[in-house]
Amino acid sequence: MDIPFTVKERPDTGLYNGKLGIWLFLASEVMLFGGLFSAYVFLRTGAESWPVGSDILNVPMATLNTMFLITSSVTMVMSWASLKLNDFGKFKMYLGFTILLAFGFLVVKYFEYTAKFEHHLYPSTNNFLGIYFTMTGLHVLHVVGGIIVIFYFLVPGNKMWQSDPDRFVNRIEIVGLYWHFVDLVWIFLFPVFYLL
Amino acid sequence: MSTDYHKESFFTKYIWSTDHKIIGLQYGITALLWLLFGFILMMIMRYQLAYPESPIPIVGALLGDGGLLPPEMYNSLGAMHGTIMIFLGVVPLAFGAFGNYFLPLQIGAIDMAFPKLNATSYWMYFVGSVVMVTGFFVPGGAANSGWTSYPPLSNIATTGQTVWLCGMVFLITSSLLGSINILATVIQLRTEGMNWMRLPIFVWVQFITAFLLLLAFPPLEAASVLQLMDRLAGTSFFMPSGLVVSGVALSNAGGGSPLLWQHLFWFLAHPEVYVLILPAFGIVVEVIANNTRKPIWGYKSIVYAVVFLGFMSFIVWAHHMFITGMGTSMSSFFQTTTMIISIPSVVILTALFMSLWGASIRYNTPMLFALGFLPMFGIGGLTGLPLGLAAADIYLHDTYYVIGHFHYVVAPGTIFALFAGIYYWFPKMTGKRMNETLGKLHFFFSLIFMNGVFLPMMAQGLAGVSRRLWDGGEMYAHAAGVLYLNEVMSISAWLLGMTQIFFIVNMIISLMSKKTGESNPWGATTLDWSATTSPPLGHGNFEVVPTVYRGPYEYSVPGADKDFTPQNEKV
Amino acid sequence: MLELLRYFGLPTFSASTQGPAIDNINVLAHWLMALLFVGWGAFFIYTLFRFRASKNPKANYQGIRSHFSSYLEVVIGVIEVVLLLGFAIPIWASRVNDVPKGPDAIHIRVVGQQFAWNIHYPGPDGVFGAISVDLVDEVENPIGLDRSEEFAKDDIFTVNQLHIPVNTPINISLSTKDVIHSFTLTELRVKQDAIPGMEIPVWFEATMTTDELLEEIKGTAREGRGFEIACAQLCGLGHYRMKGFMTIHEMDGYEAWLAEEQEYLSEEEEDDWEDDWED
Amino acid sequence: MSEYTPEEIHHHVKTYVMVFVALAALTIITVSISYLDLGVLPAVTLALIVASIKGSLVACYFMHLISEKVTIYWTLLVTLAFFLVLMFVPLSTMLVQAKV
Ligand code: HEA
Ligand code: HEA
Ligand code: CUA
Ligand SMILES: [Cu+2]
Repeated sequence: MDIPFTVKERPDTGLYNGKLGIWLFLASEVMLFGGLFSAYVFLRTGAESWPVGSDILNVPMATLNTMFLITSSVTMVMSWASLKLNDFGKFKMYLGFTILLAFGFLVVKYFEYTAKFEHHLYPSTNNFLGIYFTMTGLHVLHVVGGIIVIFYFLVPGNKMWQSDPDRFVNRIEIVGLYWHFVDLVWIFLFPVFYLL
Repeated sequence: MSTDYHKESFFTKYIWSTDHKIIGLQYGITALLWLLFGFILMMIMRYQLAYPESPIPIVGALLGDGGLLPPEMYNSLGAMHGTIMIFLGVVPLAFGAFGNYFLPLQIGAIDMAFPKLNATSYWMYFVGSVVMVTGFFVPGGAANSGWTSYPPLSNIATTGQTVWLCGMVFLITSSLLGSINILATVIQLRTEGMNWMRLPIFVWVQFITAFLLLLAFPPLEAASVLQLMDRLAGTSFFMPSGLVVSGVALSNAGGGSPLLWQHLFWFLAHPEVYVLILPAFGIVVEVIANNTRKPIWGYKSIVYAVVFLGFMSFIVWAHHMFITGMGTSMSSFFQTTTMIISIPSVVILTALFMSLWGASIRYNTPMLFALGFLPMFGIGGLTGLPLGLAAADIYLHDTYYVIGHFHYVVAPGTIFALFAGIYYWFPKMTGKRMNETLGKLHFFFSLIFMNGVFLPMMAQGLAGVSRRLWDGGEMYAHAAGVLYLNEVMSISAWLLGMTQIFFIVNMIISLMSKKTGESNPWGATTLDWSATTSPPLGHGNFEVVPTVYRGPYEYSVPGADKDFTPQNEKV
Repeated sequence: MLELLRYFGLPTFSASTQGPAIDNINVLAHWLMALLFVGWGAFFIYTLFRFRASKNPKANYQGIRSHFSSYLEVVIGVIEVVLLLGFAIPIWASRVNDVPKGPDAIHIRVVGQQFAWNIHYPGPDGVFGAISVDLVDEVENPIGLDRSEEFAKDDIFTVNQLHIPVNTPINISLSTKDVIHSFTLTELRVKQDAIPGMEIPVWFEATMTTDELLEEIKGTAREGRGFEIACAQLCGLGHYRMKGFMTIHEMDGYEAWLAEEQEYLSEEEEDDWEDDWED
Repeated sequence: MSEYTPEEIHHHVKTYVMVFVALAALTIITVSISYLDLGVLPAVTLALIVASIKGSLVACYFMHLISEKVTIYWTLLVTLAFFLVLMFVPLSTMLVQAKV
């Protein structure tokens, strides 16, 4: 006996299990970052003074990074659409781009972090930097997690396309949802830290 | 076994098992052991409280120092008792074990929606729990800032606190995975005919509990990360500037707020207390419906009350923070929500009392524990009311009254319900019955001694004795009149401990006894009993996946030939 | 009910003006609890007895038809509203808003630390002197008072000794040097957390002097032990022994005490000035 | 898996490209706004509005929220409610905190 609705939707909810699962997971992620954003607002409102992000952080770099993530979100959704159109080659290409862009993001982030450390700006310097490093750091961990999963489906996991294509498409959709969420978080992190 | 189509090795069958029943048992056994451990910690503490100047017998040798329990060790034991009981004991037992094992059976599912995730979540819990207690072996001992870990105390505490935080991160992750699984299972895997208003209450409460865990735990994860940063990276999220600890000015950047932690912590921890009680309600409802041989009175009102309770539990948290200097408007808000949230509990209890009217009550062990739950939870819940009124809380906050309040809900409350569940479902899990005589002894002595421990706490609280006092209040003049109660409570606690021997012996001899061969010994209507054998088949649960035709508690239906009509019986 | 609560441990005296109100709301809440518990308890035991299987072998599918329970729930709700609006919220509003600021109120700073209560009086000029963390010295100057500053010269501080006059509004600014403590005057029904980084007002008016208290408790278990300041919040290994003493005088006694302290201060200053440089 | 015909997918792809352009444009807009000296309140409001628009675009089109099932909507609605509580209730508690 197999667990029902792993591939096909359950008629009354219109969902397959994995999709519901990932949305529930994302709901908890909303609350996780919600807790951190709440901490940010709390600290900032309570602070006597709060630095202007753009004085300390590198806005052009972050803008570049925003572009990277936005683009990677498009390539991600395109790779899913390619699968839907039965174009496995395009799928691999788009997924490859996604990973590349994600690495691009990490590289930029690496330079940003090290530049801060070189100027002796550490998490312990002030609460602005503290919460900046914590939240972007946690976001970076999400990016790394995403890269690992995407890589899995790009290389070792893609055999499922042959054995169980419907399920494979579902999985790509799920990874996509996660990846878009990571992008979405960044869309808020970017103005909150760099621009305000 | 009809559905066991592939051979499994010992490892995949019992260790890395993806069968929800095995995982449920893993959760259950681990959690029971932790409960016992947490209780032992408390028995040691109770010795210190009763006889502050004397060395601890038996385990004293482990403590060094002539067997005396130093204050920092006392604080460690207290923090760990709270943490272990809640996060390693009751939640894994109530949600992990009972939820995993019986929820899929009750909705006619062949497993959880994500079996591998399920196994992962158990192992996360296991690792987290081991990490948690390794705290005892690091320099300075385990976390000693209370289970609430209020900074700045926890920020400047010894390494044990870091270990505690790491353990928490594992436990939180485990709970998140578990709750995703339960939610997806209930939404997706209900069998044909099992619509929402036919779900057993037990499933409903697990469902709402899962929602609470899913949405309330992440903020604590965030807070734990922030506190880890404070401790390891030198940030000061929870510390203002200008602190002087033992004469040394701290050099942190400052600008943080200790209240931030309290908000994030209680944002979890208040819903968490409903995580402790809701599964207990569910078990009690199942047992009472079964042993009154009549439908639960007000099924719908219970369901709505549970949903409402779950929703409200997110907006009452700051009633733990009245004394932090809250302004009038916010304190009024939180008092009001707290009063509102007490109503659904009253509704649930009322429905259960009303269910007894016209019943044909069978007094077996599970029923006794379930009935014992009602007044005990009643006392616990009622003592929550003065705490929820900020003005009364001025006096009662952080006294033993609070300790008494919540132990009445968690110990003779939830723990009794869990015992009821164990006695009730033991035949399902093993195909054997537990001994009734031992069970009844277990119940009556537990009832007496539980009250012996927790009732005097109310008196101490009214006298104003603070909690977390190493000497049990000897220092303070206002405690003088109620100091003798410490000994009463401690002796009750040890006798309560002895009483558990009835339970453990009962477990052992019942496990060794012969199978009874009955599949539905209690004459129950829900799918877990009526659609599958006891113990249930291996992977796959059912010979034929059942179809549901009616609500969960159709007992003594007029005109039916027997006094119960299972959900899956086609008339 | 008040007698019952007192029998179970609540102090029989409540030595401040707001004490009786707080006791009162406790009493009312416990009335509600007792009614519910006894009412449902009686119903519970009666049903358990009447509907036991041996007596009532066949259960009734319908069960109770009456809806009195819904009315009961409404009544509980109404009582809770009354408790909130009539008692809890007004008491709280008074606690937060009525902080006495006038000239007849006595203003004191209390600074918690592991594991003691530092009490700081402004002295005759009525103004607190400047404080600086850098000056903190656990033995000589636990609150870090800057004696060189103009207003600080006449300030008095004590450790664990709070002296106040009876029947006078007291306004305490509560803060802490290290971790969270909770300033608790059990007999006065006063409790307030001291939160690092914040200064929180606590006010009350005592209605009983220490002498009266000592008289009152003759023959009880606490005989001979006057008012104390307890700490209610876990603050480390010495939490259990973080205890201060509070003496409530008649007004003239209080003034005499202040004058005496003032005297010590001037003596100290005189013979301190030179020796201090040597060691 | 959701049932989409190839035509629909092609249509989707067009949408994705449009959304991408919009996101890129909005990014540039929000960065440019930040170089104007607007004062704290308008700056914060504008930046958050732009971010919310971008976020909604991602959620609605890339994550297909625009045509999702009710179960998901309910889940997210509840989450959103508690998210708002988490964001604003601690803050307002702090703002009315009793201070000397
Ligand atoms: C399972 C756990 C659980 C449950 C269910 C509750 C339920 C409630 N709790 Fe409790 N609470 C805790 C666990 C729990 N609590 C813990 C662990 C703490 C301390 C944490 C710490 O500081 O370490 C705490 C602390 C706590 C405080 C903070 C006190 C302080 O620190 O100063 C407050 C204040 O409002 C409070 C209120 C309430 C209220 C109003 C309810 C209500 O939901 C209760 C509603 C129930 C009823 C009103 C009962 C209905 C009864 C009847 C219908 C009649 C019954 C009669 C018979 C049976 C005869 N609780
Ligand atoms: C779920 C939560 C839970 C439970 C069940 C308990 C149960 C008990 N607690 Fe605990 N307690 C807390 C949660 C809990 N506690 C918390 C959160 C605190 C606050 C900590 C802090 O200050 O930070 C606290 C604090 C606390 C204190 C105050 C300490 C202080 O302030 O200094 C005391 C004092 O007596 C106490 C006593 C007890 C006792 C006697 C029990 C007994 O009821 C225990 C009974 C236990 C059992 C009956 C379990 C038996 C299980 C078995 C026998 C298993 C058998 C095993 C197998 C078959 C394998 N507890
Ligand atoms: Cu200070 Cu406890
Ligand atoms: Cu609570």
